[in-house]
Amino acid sequence: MKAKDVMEPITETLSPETTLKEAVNRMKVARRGEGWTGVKGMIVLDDGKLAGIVSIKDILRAIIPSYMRLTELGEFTWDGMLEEMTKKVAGKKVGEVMTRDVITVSEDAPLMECADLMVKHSLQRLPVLDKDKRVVGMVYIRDLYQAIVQALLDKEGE
Amino acid sequence: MKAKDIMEQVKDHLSPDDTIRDAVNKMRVVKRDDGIVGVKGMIVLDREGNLVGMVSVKDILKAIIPFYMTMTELGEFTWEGMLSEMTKKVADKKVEEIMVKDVITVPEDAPLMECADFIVKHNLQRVPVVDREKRVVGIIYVRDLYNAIVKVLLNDKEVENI
Amino acid sequence: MTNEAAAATQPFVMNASFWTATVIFLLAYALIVSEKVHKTVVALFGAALMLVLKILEQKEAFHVEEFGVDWNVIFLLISMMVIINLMKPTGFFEYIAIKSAKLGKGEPMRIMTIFALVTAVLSALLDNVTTVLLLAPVTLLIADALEVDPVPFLIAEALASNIGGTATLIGDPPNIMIASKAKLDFISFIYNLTPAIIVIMAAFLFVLKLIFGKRLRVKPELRQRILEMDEREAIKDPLMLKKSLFVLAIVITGFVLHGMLGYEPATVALFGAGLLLLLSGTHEPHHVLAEVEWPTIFFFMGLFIIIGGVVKVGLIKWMSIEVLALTHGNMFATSMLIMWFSAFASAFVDNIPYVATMNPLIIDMANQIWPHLQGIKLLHNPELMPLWWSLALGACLGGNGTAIGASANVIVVGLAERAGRKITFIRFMAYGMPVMILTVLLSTVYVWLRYYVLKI
Amino acid sequence: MTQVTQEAAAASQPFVMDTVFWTATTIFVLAYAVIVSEKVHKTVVALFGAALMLVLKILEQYEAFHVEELGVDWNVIFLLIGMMTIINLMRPTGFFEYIAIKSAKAGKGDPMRIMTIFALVTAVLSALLDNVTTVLLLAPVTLLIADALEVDPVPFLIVEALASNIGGTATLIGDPPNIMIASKAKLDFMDFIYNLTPVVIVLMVVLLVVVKIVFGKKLKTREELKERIMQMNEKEAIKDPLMLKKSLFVLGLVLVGFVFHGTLHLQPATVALFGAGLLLLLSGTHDPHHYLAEVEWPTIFFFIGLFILVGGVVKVGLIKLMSMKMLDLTQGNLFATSMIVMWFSAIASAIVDNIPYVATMNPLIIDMAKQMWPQEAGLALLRHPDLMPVWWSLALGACLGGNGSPIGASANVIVVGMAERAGKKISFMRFVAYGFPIMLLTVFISMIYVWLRYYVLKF
Repeated sequence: MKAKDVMEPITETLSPETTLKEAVNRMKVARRGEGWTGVKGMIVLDDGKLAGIVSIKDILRAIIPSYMRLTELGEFTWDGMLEEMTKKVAGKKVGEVMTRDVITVSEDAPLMECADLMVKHSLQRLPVLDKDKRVVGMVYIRDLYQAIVQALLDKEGE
Repeated sequence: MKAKDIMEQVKDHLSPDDTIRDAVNKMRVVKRDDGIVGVKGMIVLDREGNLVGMVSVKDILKAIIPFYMTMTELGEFTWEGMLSEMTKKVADKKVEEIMVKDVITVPEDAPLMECADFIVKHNLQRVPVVDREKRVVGIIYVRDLYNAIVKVLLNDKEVENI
Repeated sequence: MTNEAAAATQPFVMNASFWTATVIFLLAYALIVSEKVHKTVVALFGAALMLVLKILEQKEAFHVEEFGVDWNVIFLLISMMVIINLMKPTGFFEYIAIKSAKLGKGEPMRIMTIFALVTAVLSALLDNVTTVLLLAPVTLLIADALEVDPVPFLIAEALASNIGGTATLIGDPPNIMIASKAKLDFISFIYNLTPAIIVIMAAFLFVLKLIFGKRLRVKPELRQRILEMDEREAIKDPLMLKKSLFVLAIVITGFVLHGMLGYEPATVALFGAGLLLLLSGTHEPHHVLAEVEWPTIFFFMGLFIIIGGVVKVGLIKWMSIEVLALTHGNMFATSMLIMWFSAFASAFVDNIPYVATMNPLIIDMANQIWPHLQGIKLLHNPELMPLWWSLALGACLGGNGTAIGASANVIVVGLAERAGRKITFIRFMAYGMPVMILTVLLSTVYVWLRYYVLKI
Repeated sequence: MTQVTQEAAAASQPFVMDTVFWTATTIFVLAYAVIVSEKVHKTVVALFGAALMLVLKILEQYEAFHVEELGVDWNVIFLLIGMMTIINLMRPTGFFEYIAIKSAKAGKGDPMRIMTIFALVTAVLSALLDNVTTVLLLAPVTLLIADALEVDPVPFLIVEALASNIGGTATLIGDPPNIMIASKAKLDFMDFIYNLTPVVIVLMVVLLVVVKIVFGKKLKTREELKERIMQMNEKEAIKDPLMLKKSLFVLGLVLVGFVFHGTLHLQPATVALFGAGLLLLLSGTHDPHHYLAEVEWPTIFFFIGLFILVGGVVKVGLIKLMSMKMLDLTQGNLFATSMIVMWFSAIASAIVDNIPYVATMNPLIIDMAKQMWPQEAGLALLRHPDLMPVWWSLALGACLGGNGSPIGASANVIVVGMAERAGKKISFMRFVAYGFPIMLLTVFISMIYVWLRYYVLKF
């Protein structure tokens, strides 16, 4: 199996000009494969080109003040701080918080390559590109998980 | 709001002696709060119920991917079927060998910012919540924090309008 | 400075500082061998003690060549590491490795031979650890693809790396140290050691063929996996690769000519590192510098200072008198003794502290045999030269004897273990020790024939 | 050995403006220009410049690495490496976060009080450790506290940067210029304490008064926000109590070592290396790579490169030429020289990095001294009573001058960077608006101090 055999179609995208407030909204209502709603990451397209990817982690990263991330100050926070900081960033643009260096795979990549990239860069999802560098789908970590389950069931079957 | 206000119940756990095959089987049948079947991570408890580790799909993938691929840029030099080949090789490894042992936890009265800080800093998808005696009382998922953010940013009416 | 130099050549007295220095030296070496404490920490703390107790003044430790840190060695190592660190992410080594595997047409025995040769050549020009560290992962991948046992490949690479490293001044730390202390240049190493190494490599490959030739077989469809790999995908940064190769070529040319041009090797390497940093256009040199193997560098510095302490108090001089008494001043016997003793010592303990101790010892011995000579005349005395080459051959080739004899071996064993293929101490020795004895035997014949029979 | 004596003789020979002179001068000037332009990373420039000096044989490698007069000052290098290693081992213990939270609580959540206490803590820590580490560790806590109190963090951050540069001036190990001056002029830790600490205490008092006047009224917060600070438990900051005890023990030992290093005839680097070796040993680490890799290598190699660059121009005589010009200018009046050195150093350090500046000034002052007292040599020359005020003026000028602009000192750069990452951009002019007057004021007071102490009261 290759990336294109397990990838899921892209249903919705963001633009760099979207505000975080709107992005959060869109991610909450986006439809996923089997009829559930809500996704934890979306690609950002600018003029139809892949400009970045935003995940909940990126949004959290924008909310958590930089100095907290630089140090071990996690214990010194107060109740309500997250909510307070969230309000401050509501108007920020997706372009400011998205991950720009998006790691992608080609549609013919073996699953091992996808797994390697996900583990190495600690990713939950991987946009799949065709020969012309256009996004044609997304491989999620759960798709790889399915492949593992498949492999293990095979063995049990033997 | 504090950790205990948004955490979810622990549905099931693994034991250190489980094999990777057992772990995969347990993880795919667990029902979550939102009705979806299957989780991508589970805590590992020893016989006395102490938290000894955590296993996620990523840890299983890590066990499957040969380490020499992890330490180099050899990702392009793989062949089709390699993933299933390697998966079969590790199916009988014990959870103990692949679990993350230094589990990052938060106390139940931790402010949400503390949870968010740990989740982002250590790149986690879930963090166990412990009481004073260090026993696991729940788990906070990234999506729980997300829901907290959503509550601040939108009132539910707005969401329905879209 | 002149006073200090005089002090060094004075007959020693076994006073309190003699014994203090000797105790620090012995304790430090014992701890390093025991591996209870990290060797760098031991060496640094021992050096700090030598300074705090004023056995060696800080000025002597840092500024006096005879006693202190050999900055030529330190900066040669740092600079080469910087160049390699800048080169690593370009994917050059992966390219070479995949290319080699394809050249071997997916045939395991051929791949093993080509890998051994590539390892030997790269180890001669770069450092052994990097070479092995970069080739071993590809080896494991290829073994997985071919479904063969990777262990013979890995051991062959480790052995080839130690053999290849012996060939040049920059190939192996003992050579760097010997070159700096004995003021030998790159070409003298090429002229005196490379011929021996070529013979040894040929013998080694022959032995490999003999042992594994029959056993390594794979199914043709698995070979296809190798042939389908596109080595060009390994190149991550073609522009930087070109820059690196350009600088590496300058550096190697610089090494070849450094004796003629009157440059120290460190100057050549430092220039290369500076130039490549400049060409890379980096605004963040922290990463590249942090990646230097600092524990190794500080291990060297600490050792130099500890050795400086015992040189100053006269322990090394005393030892050299004992060695001379043993060999009755017979230089052939001395060089044979050095070669074989070095080989066995290096097989079991780290060869860096060993060579660090042997260098001043040999110089002290020469001082006593030819008291009227000094400087280059003393160091390059025709009768002394075979001793340097014997030390280099013994210390470098001895590393093949056991799994802990050389860093490359340690790396290979570690990588194999992580891949779930434990190489036991005995299994490594079953391959390594015979190869070591064979290679040192060949070296013995070489030294005897070249320097004592043919005298060329 | 004879080789060395010849080279030393060559170094003190009258210079000739031959090709070598011009080549060395060109490399030196170009390197400094590129460093100032910041087009290429300064470490890369210094290293490549040094490599050129060696490859063109303006300086032999032997001179660069082994001759004290011309080459790398290993005392400076290993003092820096030793202290950085100790700090790297100490950082993860949480000691600095503990101090900072404790200080904020000591200020009872009152912004003005917190600012005063933070400035004092910064000054003391900067005097004993390095400025960058101090600021790097205190700034995040400052930002956290400012968020908790809902006040603007910028004044806090700027005051900390200023306090760090002032505090660092007080001791031999406080600031790189002092380390370099001490090593070159063979001054010990107590000389610095005796000559610089008194004036720095005065300067700190002045800084605090100014801060009080400027911000006293403006900084107000609500009572319930103060409660947030008071509820923080500083003990949670301590991550590794055992290692903390070990670190404090070694740090205490090192400080005692510094205080007595002159009496014991140990070089500062020996003390620092011993401390680093001991703490590494006590930590029981099996992986020293991490701690050593964390050393600020770009800074260390910047120093190494600069020493070689300066060694090259010392050898060809450029520095001698400059020192003669300088003497012509002041006509041998040492008071005038001190004042020029101080003010010029201050202005120069406000605009450019003070490390290359001091690296150049050190041999220049020594050359000047040689021309004034040709019969003296060694310590008698370096520590000539008439020369001492010049060294102190250089130290005061170079260290305090750093306050003049956001790029004047590394601590300032760090603070501005941190503030920007926190979404509070400190513009160049805003920093100058606070920093430059403080710089002028502190250098002015230092001037009076030098004049009064060394030229009027003469003690």
